[in-house]
Amino acid sequence: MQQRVALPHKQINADLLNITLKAPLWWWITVGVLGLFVLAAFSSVAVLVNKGLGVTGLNRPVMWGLFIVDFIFWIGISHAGVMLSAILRLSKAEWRRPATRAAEVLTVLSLLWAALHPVIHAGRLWRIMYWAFPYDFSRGIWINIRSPLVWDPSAIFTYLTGSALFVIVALIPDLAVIRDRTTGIRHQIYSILAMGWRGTPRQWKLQIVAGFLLSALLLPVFVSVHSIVSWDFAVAISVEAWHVTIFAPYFVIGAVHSGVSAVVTMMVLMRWLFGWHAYIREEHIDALGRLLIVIATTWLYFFFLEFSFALFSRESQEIALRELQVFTWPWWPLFLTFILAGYVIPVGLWLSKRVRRSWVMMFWTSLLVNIGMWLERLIIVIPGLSRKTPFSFDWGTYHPSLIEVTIIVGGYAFVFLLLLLFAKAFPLIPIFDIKEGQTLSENIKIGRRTVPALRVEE
Amino acid sequence: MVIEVIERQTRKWQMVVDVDKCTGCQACVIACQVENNVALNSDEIFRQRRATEWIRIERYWEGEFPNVKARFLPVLCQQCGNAPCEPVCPVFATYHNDQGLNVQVYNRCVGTRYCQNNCPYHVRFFNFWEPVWPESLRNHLNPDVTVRSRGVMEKCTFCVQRIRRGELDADREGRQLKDGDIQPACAQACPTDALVFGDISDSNSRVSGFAENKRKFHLREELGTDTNVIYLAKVDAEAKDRSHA
Amino acid sequence: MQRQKTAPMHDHKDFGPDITIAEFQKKMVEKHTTMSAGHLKLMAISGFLLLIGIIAIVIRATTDGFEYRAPWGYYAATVAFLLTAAGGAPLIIVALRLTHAHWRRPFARISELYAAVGILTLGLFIPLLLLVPTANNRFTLWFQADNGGSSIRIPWAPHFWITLLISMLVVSGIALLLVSARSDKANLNDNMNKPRGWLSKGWVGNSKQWSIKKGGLTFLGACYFFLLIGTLSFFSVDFGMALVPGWKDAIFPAFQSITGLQAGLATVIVTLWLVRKYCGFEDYIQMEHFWAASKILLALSLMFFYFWFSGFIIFWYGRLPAEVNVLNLLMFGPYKVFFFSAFILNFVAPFLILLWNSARKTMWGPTLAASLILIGTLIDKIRIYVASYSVDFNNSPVSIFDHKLNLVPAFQAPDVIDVLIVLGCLSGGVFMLSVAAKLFPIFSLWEISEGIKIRTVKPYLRTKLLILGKPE
Amino acid sequence: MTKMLAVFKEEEKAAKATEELEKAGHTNENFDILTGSPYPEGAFGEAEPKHHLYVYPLVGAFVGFSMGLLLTIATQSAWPLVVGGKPILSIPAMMIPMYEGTMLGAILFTIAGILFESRLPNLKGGLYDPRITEGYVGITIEVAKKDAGELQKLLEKAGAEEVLRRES
Repeated sequence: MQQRVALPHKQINADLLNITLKAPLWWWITVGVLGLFVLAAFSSVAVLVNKGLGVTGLNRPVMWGLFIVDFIFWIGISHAGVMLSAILRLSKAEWRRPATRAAEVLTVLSLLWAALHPVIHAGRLWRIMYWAFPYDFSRGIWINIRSPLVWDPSAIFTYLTGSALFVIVALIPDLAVIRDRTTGIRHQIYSILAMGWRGTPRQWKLQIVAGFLLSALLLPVFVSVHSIVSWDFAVAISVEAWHVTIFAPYFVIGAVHSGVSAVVTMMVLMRWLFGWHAYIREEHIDALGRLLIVIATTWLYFFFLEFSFALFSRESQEIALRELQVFTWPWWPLFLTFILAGYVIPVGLWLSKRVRRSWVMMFWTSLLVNIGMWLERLIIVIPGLSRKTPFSFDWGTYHPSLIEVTIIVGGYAFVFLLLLLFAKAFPLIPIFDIKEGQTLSENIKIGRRTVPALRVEE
Repeated sequence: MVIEVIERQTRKWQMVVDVDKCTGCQACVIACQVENNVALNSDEIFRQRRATEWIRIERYWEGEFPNVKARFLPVLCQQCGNAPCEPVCPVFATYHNDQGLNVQVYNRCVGTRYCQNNCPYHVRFFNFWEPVWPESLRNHLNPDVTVRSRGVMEKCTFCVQRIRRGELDADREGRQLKDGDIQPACAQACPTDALVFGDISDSNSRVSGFAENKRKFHLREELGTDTNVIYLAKVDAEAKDRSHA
Repeated sequence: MQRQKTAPMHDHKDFGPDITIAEFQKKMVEKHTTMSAGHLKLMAISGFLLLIGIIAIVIRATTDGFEYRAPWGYYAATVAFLLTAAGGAPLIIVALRLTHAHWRRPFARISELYAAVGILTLGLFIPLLLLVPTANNRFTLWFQADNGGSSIRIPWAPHFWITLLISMLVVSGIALLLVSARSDKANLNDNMNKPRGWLSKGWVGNSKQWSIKKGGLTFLGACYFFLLIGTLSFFSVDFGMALVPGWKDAIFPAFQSITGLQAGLATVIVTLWLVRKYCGFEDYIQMEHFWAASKILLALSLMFFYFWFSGFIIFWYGRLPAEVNVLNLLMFGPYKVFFFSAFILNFVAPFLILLWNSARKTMWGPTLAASLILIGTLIDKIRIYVASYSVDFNNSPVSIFDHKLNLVPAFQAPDVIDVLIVLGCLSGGVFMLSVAAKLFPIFSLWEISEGIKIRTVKPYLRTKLLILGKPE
Repeated sequence: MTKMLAVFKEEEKAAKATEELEKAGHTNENFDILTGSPYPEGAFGEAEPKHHLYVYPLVGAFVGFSMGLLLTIATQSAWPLVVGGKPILSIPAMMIPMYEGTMLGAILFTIAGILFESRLPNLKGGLYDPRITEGYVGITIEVAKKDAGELQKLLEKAGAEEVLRRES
């Protein structure tokens, strides 16, 4: 809280709307480039639909490949938003203010992309609606509630709807700000979007209450989503490596780990690209860094449980699997990278305050974490399948095809593109939240030192 | 929901696989391929590890070089009583019918491939490509069996078409179904009679004869899947029960 | 906007009585010098019960010996409960200090004092060691087997290591208490113009000492945290799960750790309420403290359900014979009454109470929920440990080396000795606490005075607002 | 009647002005504050807004739960198919969609509640000034035509930058 500076509201508006009101050249260029990647990805999807899943590297026994790995990864990223904004709102943490909306938006967009994975990788995706919705009314046969693949869509749908509405509600006051700064057709549009917001005490109070209420409602949903994703694997008795009770919390905390890191990456980028130095300050990533140490260590605990209980009863295929994961080429370098990048290196560095307050370091370490967590999912899904049965006759392996890789890579471009578009349309930092933060900030003198303080109502 | 249900007495089909008799000749594999319109497995398909064999012979080597023994284990869908593949299907594409068969309904399948992941015996097959037959083979397809399209799962059905045909014939001739009337292609083709098929609920059928056999074992009993395929262990000294391999 | 309903504006907000450091110190001094009769009575009664408990343990040992585990189920459950509830208590203040929660201050010493109970727990833990076989060739986290598994041998596993773990836990807890209480002892001794004791000798309170003290608290807190999680995890596996063949449940240790946090917070809340009621600190313990704690208690109660369900759904869906038998043993078999009541007391009831802000914003609400949780935790431990100890009795068909539990033994009813043991050990905990409360001030002076320093009420435009300093 | 909107640059002046208004006999029910960012409750002596937002999620949760219950039971019993020997109505599995339904209901109702309780969308508009989102504080008040003049003086004396009027 040391470097808090008081800014006039006029300037806050100007700074935080700099992209929205007038996009610079680099923005258009980046959007164009990303667009090409997305185009490539979606044309590969078209090929896949046209030719069939043969074009992927999937085979027996590895029936689920990169798409599922990436699906888990993006669901994980999507856990950043609610985790941060909800928990920080509920705990009234001051440093949440610049982080919340970026995180929530990241949630929504990555969830959008994540939800496409299972659809793309289904055998007959033109009939997928039968799966996501109650189907085949004529015969009276509906979906199978007992299947985890039905729990999944229900959870993701709830989470997507909830978090999207969460973002929209928090946007209304800022839409009013844009409305007052624009003219002509854009003014018309934003006036409609702002729904005639005036900023009466009543409306503000409801904004605040809504923040708490929706956070409290979304937290249990966010926990449930990744748990259910994990149960897609954990209920499968045939894949020894997956049938582990720890999976739900293990996946959730892993998701939070990668998600919060993604938010750090994003905040650093926002600071660099949009030049919001006065709003995203070192104290913020410092706090995020400290939070990450706790999260990562909890994750390590669950990882320890997962791994050690795999060996607890020493089934032959478990041992075969762990040998594959830890000692066999090409898995052992991946496993090593996963451990180093996912925990050892970042957490080791975050322990020093200088790293936590250095933008460059935080950028790279947070990226490292996500590389590690992506590998974690890879190492859970694919070796687990290729050492499925104890019958060595049916052991297999898997090499992703170019089509798969293109789609995966395009996915990242897709989410980043959506983020940039969002930044063009709406402010990525909640303007009114920053202003409120300034209103509530105070100082009190203790002896000769002035301590930064906070106005609180209860 | 007006669907006419054919009245039939419920039977429980089982198959006995005598590992001791199996010579690994693969006749069953071919017979199954022909009977059930299973797509042709070209070298390319094999190289892609996507071969479709509703019944396969797993070959294991036992012992060290000079005195090395080949072990054959025919594996087909075990028609589990508590099939792990069934509950995970979101669209009821596979379920349990009243004759203890684990049925696959092709036109419901959307191809999530979860059933294959959750199959402990690894006997479910996914159509990665649209199956094609050379022109010359077009007329050899079995009219009683659906030709599966791309993107659906398929698996051994205990030749359900033969079961139905047998039952209908028996009904038409107004007689009881006798043991051996119904023979899946694999059992029919097996030269050493290692595969025996029948109705376990009929106490004097051949399969019931093996019910108390002391060589009897199930694949991966520890999963409690309550399979309907019974294996009879090899008799010679070194032979080990594969399920504890 | 004119249509909106409005309520009379309350222009004077209540921020509680504003208290000065001086009078708080005065109160502490008089509390600390005079030993109330109630306190004495408590010590006497709980001490007596503890004695009876110990006698009961001796009887148990002499009559049943240590050959079979079945007779010791309730004893193990009690030890587990002490480890969970009393062991979890000091963790609360560690966590709150980590998050700089401004409402932590009255909780501080009360939760630290529970470190003293650790000594008793350590003592009670010793007999359990005689009941557990070595880890060789059976399914434990120590991976010692000849069949396929690793052939490395960890010497004296698990006995030595788990003992080491618990002793280190107790030591770090005590250290935490001493480091935190040092300045207060100095302060009180000076105010009571008594000579400094060994603990407070040399405390002058210069900035160096303060920084050392704060650093030490952080370090010891971290140690305590890791040690507690480790202890609860390994204890629940080596003294529970690993004794039931076929029970392989990776979430169980984590589940036990969560109950540790939940029961720990519950313990602290109940104690705070009692202190407020019987030691007359009404001004210093406000509703806001219970309110803030209640939110975390609610979250932890939800976690209880989450962790239980995450484990349960896997077993229910998997339905491997081994899993089904374990479910029957622990939940839906002979102990279903215990399981369901624990489930209600640990999750349903607290959830239904704490769901309502109006209930959270009182003192009785959180306290009621907390006391229910404490009872629930005890019952939960009973159903887990009595059940898992009951598989091993005279000519039992179950061997600890089996891969699958092939018999679900009947319900183990507690006999008089068991009741006395449970009663004795629990009141033993109370005894340790009351002794500790005599030796150390039950509020951490330095933290509360710090709190008073950084807390003022200032007018803002037309209203009054509370100003909280954030020095960290 | 005359609607008025007085815009103040400094919040202190606005707060003063509200006191003046109360002195002049306008209770805090019939004037309203417009600000560009949330202020602590009662900063302008405004009436504490009363709302029933906490009811909505409860209702929503109940609705969602019953929908979930209905859906799960109905879909499973519509055509009972045995899969994996699991019971047709298997509660642990049903709990999950039911839970999601509950939460979805709660969230949707809460959103509806927020919009309704904060009277959005606000179609009839009313006097407004873009400066309010620049940190200015606005006071809207409605008086009879004849008092409008002196009220405007009062507001300007209290330090209003500008007083907008709309007759109706």
